[in-house]
Amino acid sequence: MSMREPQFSLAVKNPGVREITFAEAVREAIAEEMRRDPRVFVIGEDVAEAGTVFKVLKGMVDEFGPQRIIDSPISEAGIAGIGVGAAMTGMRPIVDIMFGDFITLTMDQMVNQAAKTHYMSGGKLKVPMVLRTTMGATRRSAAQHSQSLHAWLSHVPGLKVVIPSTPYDAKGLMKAAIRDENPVAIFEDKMSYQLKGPVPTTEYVLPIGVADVKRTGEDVTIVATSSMVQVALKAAEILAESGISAEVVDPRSTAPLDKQTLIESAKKTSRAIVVDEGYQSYGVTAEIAAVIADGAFYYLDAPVKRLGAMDVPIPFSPPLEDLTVPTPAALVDLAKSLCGKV
Amino acid sequence: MSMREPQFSLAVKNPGVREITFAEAVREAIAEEMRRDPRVFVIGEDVAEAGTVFKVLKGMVDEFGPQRIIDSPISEAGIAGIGVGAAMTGMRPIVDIMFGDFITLTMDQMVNQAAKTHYMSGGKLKVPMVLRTTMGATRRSAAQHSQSLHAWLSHVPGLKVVIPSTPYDAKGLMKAAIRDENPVAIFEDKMSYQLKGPVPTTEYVLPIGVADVKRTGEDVTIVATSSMVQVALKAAEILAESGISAEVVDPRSTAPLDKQTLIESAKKTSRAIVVDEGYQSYGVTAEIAAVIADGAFYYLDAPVKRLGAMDVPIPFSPPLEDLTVPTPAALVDLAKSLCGKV
Amino acid sequence: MIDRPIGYQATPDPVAIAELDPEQWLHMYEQMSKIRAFEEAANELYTSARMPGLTHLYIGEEAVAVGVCEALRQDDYITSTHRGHGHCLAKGATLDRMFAELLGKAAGYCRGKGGSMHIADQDTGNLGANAIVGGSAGIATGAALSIKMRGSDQVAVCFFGDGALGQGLFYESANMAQLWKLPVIYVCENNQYNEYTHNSETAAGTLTGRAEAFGIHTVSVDGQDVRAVYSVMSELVARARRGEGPAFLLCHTYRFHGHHVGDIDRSYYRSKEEEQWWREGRDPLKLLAGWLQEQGMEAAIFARIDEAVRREVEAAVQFALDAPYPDASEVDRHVYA
Amino acid sequence: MIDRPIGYQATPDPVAIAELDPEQWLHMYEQMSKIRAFEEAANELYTSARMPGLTHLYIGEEAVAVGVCEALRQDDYITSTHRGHGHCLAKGATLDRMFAELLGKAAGYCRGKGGSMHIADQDTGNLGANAIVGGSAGIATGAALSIKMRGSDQVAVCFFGDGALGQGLFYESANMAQLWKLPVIYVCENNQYNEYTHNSETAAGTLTGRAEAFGIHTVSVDGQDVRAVYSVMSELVARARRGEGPAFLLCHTYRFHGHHVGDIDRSYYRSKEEEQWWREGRDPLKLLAGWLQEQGMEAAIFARIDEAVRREVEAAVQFALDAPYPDASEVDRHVYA
Ligand SMILES: Cc1ncc(C[n+]2csc(CCOP(=O)(O)OP(=O)(O)O)c2C)c(N)n1
Ligand SMILES: Cc1ncc(C[n+]2csc(CCOP(=O)(O)OP(=O)(O)O)c2C)c(N)n1
Ligand SMILES: [Mg+2]
Ligand SMILES: [Mg+2]
Repeated sequence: MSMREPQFSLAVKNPGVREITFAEAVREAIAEEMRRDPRVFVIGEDVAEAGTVFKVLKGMVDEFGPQRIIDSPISEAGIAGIGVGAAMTGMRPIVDIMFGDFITLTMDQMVNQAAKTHYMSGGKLKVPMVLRTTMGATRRSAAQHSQSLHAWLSHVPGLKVVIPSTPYDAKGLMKAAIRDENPVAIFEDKMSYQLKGPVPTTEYVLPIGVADVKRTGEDVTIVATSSMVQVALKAAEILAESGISAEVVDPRSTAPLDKQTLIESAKKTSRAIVVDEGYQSYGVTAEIAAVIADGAFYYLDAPVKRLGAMDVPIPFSPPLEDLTVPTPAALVDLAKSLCGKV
Repeated sequence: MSMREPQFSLAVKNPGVREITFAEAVREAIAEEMRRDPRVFVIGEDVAEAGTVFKVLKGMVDEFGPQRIIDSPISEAGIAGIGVGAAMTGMRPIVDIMFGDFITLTMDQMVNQAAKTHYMSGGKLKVPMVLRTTMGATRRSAAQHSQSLHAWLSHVPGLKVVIPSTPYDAKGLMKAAIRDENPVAIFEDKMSYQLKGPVPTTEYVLPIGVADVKRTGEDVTIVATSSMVQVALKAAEILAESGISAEVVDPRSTAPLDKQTLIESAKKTSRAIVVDEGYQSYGVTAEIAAVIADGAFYYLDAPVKRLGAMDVPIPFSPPLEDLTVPTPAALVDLAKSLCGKV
Repeated sequence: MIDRPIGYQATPDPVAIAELDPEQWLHMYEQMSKIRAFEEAANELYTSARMPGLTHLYIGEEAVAVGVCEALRQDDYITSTHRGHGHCLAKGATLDRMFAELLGKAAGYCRGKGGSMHIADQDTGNLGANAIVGGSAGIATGAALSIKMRGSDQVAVCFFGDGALGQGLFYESANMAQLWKLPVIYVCENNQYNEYTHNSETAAGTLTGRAEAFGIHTVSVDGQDVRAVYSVMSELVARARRGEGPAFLLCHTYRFHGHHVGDIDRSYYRSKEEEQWWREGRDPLKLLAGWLQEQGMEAAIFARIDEAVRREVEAAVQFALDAPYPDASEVDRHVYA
Repeated sequence: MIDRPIGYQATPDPVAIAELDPEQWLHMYEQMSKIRAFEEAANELYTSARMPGLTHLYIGEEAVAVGVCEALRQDDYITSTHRGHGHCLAKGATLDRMFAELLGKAAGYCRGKGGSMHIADQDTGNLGANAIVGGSAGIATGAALSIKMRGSDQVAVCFFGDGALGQGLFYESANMAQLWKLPVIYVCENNQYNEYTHNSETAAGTLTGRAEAFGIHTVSVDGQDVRAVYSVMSELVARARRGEGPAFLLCHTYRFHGHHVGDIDRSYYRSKEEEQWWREGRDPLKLLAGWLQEQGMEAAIFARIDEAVRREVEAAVQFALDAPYPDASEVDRHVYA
């Protein structure tokens, strides 16, 4: 970049803050924790020289070596199990599951082993592991490489589930997950990896279980997760033009869920929409909508509405795939009708 | 039984109806379908001579032989996959997964294969298979043998999920599941196997996706699934003593969900409670509560309440385990407070 | 050091080969040529940004699909993989509907809903490509169980890569196949790589040992030599039809291109020299053409076949490009049958 | 026909055995006797309806747990199974806290929250019993990876039944253990049955082949002979500590009782004669006692041990019966650390 060009980046406006991508934020978090704590390691398919298929960990093997960035066979159940065992015996594994669709293969290890070990042992054993995986559609990857299955793990007591939406959250929550004494699953949206955002140069860790109000508003609360936060923010801008002031709340983790913040926001605005990229039925929107509809019942002027992915296997064909995910336009329509402005 | 003893069974009152157990109803359904259709077979662990660990299929191998009641190795993923392949090529497999907790091992085959094949093939291939498994706690079987994980499969488009509560429903819905052209998961409550109820001697099939009002009432709707139907009926009796008239609605399948019947009932009573034995958070109660809270919003006098299993790994210790499941007493308390009668 | 194919199979039984007339070898050449041209066109569609998503090219491995599928009947089943175009074409699919599928068009085999990684074609016995590595081991085994229960003499073939041996499902399925003597043939396409990792880093012991453990009949073959693949496979199919149970066929092969169309800089995981060694010395099309010429066939015939195939492919691409997308109303059709 | 143990291991290396003084053999006898008495008491608690749920008795298989665990240090890890009381005791757990766990009491190893199928005891390196058949293959392998990463010379032992070889997870784990030369020893307790089905109906090929496929060092041993188990295991442990990688130890054994305490009528899956053959001819306690007597030890000593053990067990049962249940407030503690 030429020296004469104006520098709009936050790094200049706020010293100690730069703009980096979501992917870089994740990499920084893991690298920092690996430097800090020799017990942390990564295991997964093509994580080392290839740096994962999304290149998120690119270069890390150069610093940490193949003993700590471990390329595994194509054995999702096996590496999840190895993660559980390593975590029980003093290590802090990060198990990398390339596509969130493949957590199907790890469910026994995550649900019957990782999640329950602490409880079943009466509090003696611990499983401080991170399951790092992805979510999100519209990459034209079809039905087995596009799902957002975080609702399943959120259903399981003993697991924490983190779904960051910005580089800042991704870094702070990844660090928290690695330091957590419990098994934590992190779902990263594949389409967000190139999203840029301000991230401090100094160390920080975010608490898991605290929602973040991404935009304040008065007329309607939009609870949005992961990439849906950007969708909600775009919708909020459009709604503003119609005189509707939307508040966008990002739970940041589905388990634990910061019910209080969600309910308070809904009480304030008296209307709520929940948007999430998992299948709508029996998904994350159901829990959050149920929580708000209960907790804010006497304040609500309209039913809590939900916008999840369409309940269909995700189609390959681009025009069809695009119909299955929540969009700013759909959100705007829903919000307008909810606010009686159609 | 002595000839002089009065015979209260329905079999006598209604010719063509006898009282049989839930387990017998399931066995009858499978046996009848196997007689009717040579494509139907059962595969699972200890299903043949042992007749499953719950003895539900006891004796069937004598009639159908070990070629159609197939004892498998301890390979849940493998038999699920074999089920998918057999179903795609002209057979109608019933894959028997002993404990619902073990569906963790079949998730890839059920979710990425069985559920998606029809859609991904543009409607050409079909997977008419049944996944038969169990649910329910309080058998002192601890955290890995007591879960009710039906919410997961209900979340997946392409799958149907059936959760019968009575011998009558168990038989009629099992027959429907076997005849269905889609993959259908049936969760049978382990504690219900000895439950007796009237079942016609003549052939019948129940439609999947139609709720059943198990008791009519005016003041509060209790939506209850599987064994929770009995809990709800007991609660309803107790509530009647306090002058509260409870309607008990059993969805009978979570996917498809008969939203209309649930919403209509809630509109009528203006209050609703959803009770299910899965973990409460992100479970079946969330979806049903969200559906009712939305659909009956303008009719509700109080928030929709949920009663699921406590969000903890299921403890072995009997006094602790008993605390984790919804009980008639807890339901009565909740209903009373909802109706303003505490 | 340059890798050489291990487990090279001596020239197949000359008697069996003699029985095939030259036309049949030429047909196999044509099939391989068709796959090659299809994949080159797919690559071109990707690089010219006319294809959505990514796709995994089969170039270099053509002799496996063709050798295997030529030994099958149309009503035999196959299950396929993310690298599945070759299997699909070899089993009898047509170019136009395949391209249409790759482009997400309604005329595609799956109405555009499956895409490259999920092409299925019931009419030719293709139970579908699978984007879950190793995900079809159970399905193929289940198809074989179905065959046996129905008393048919079909066979089921499960194609999968060397990387799929990392998945536990294979072992569960293989055990049952052998226990119940099912007519399933597991065809392992050992192209040495799991994405960007050589299988020496991901596979301990031997690949054949993983089937032998269950007592399964196991054969290794040079997967670049379509004659060898066809010949061995014919025996395994006959064996399965006779009720003698499952088999495991390990085919040593190589993908000439990247893991997928976007995998251009491969130097961090394998050398240009290695690729060149295979492309030049072990190209399945060249090997077959060379042998047929040694048998006295004129050289020009291969160029003629290639040319005809190229024209077919061009027309098929055009068909697919011109074809309409599925209607929006398709989006929630076929969720349930 | 009555089954006989296959893969019988010749009497173990006399040199190694000579190094153990008689006290050590007596200690192993005592450990086996303790397991036997524990299980008999557990059965009695069940039949007298004083134990909640079901439990799986280890009677008949004592030589495996004791022979294996005697070759381990306290800081070595084990993972255990649904049939885990023997492993737990052999690794050093105490009777009273185990009975307390079986009864769901707060004094139990897991505060009553785990129960028979989930006993874990961090202090003796027991990472827990597992009610998912084969569910701990990954955990034990992960513990071995942790050992290697931490540069420790511990070893991890994975106990599992012959039925667990039906689970794909074993193969995924074994492959990685061998690839990375991890100090894990897979101990397969082949008691021939998967619940109510003989493994001839569930296992194709050979059991040892399933580890050999990955190049894993594999040994078979007579699991009724604690001297053989101990001797072979000692070598495998030394090998693992030296960094020579994983091993697979196949122990041929037999459960004298039902699959669980409620499995009384077994005639539909195995004969009384078969059971009797094992109980009479291959009882691990009798075999060791007999051999020690041949070596000149007086017979009375075994009765004295059995009697002392019985008293200990009685006291432990009483302790457990008297112990309080966990407080209701425990129910949602320990969900998260
Ligand atoms: C269960 C699963 N894990 C990981 C992947 C990602 N992935 C796609 S192809 C591939 C490599 C497969 O290697 P191999 O089986 O040898 O087939 P090849 O690509 O060499 O033909 C991987 C890891 C996947 N699709 N499914
Ligand atoms: C994944 C799974 N499937 C099935 C079961 C039910 N089950 C409990 S024990 C058992 C048999 C286990 O056989 P084996 O591994 O040989 O151990 P053994 O009981 O003979 O000691 C089965 C099928 C289970 N607990 N877990
Ligand atoms: Mg490969
Ligand atoms: Mg056994």
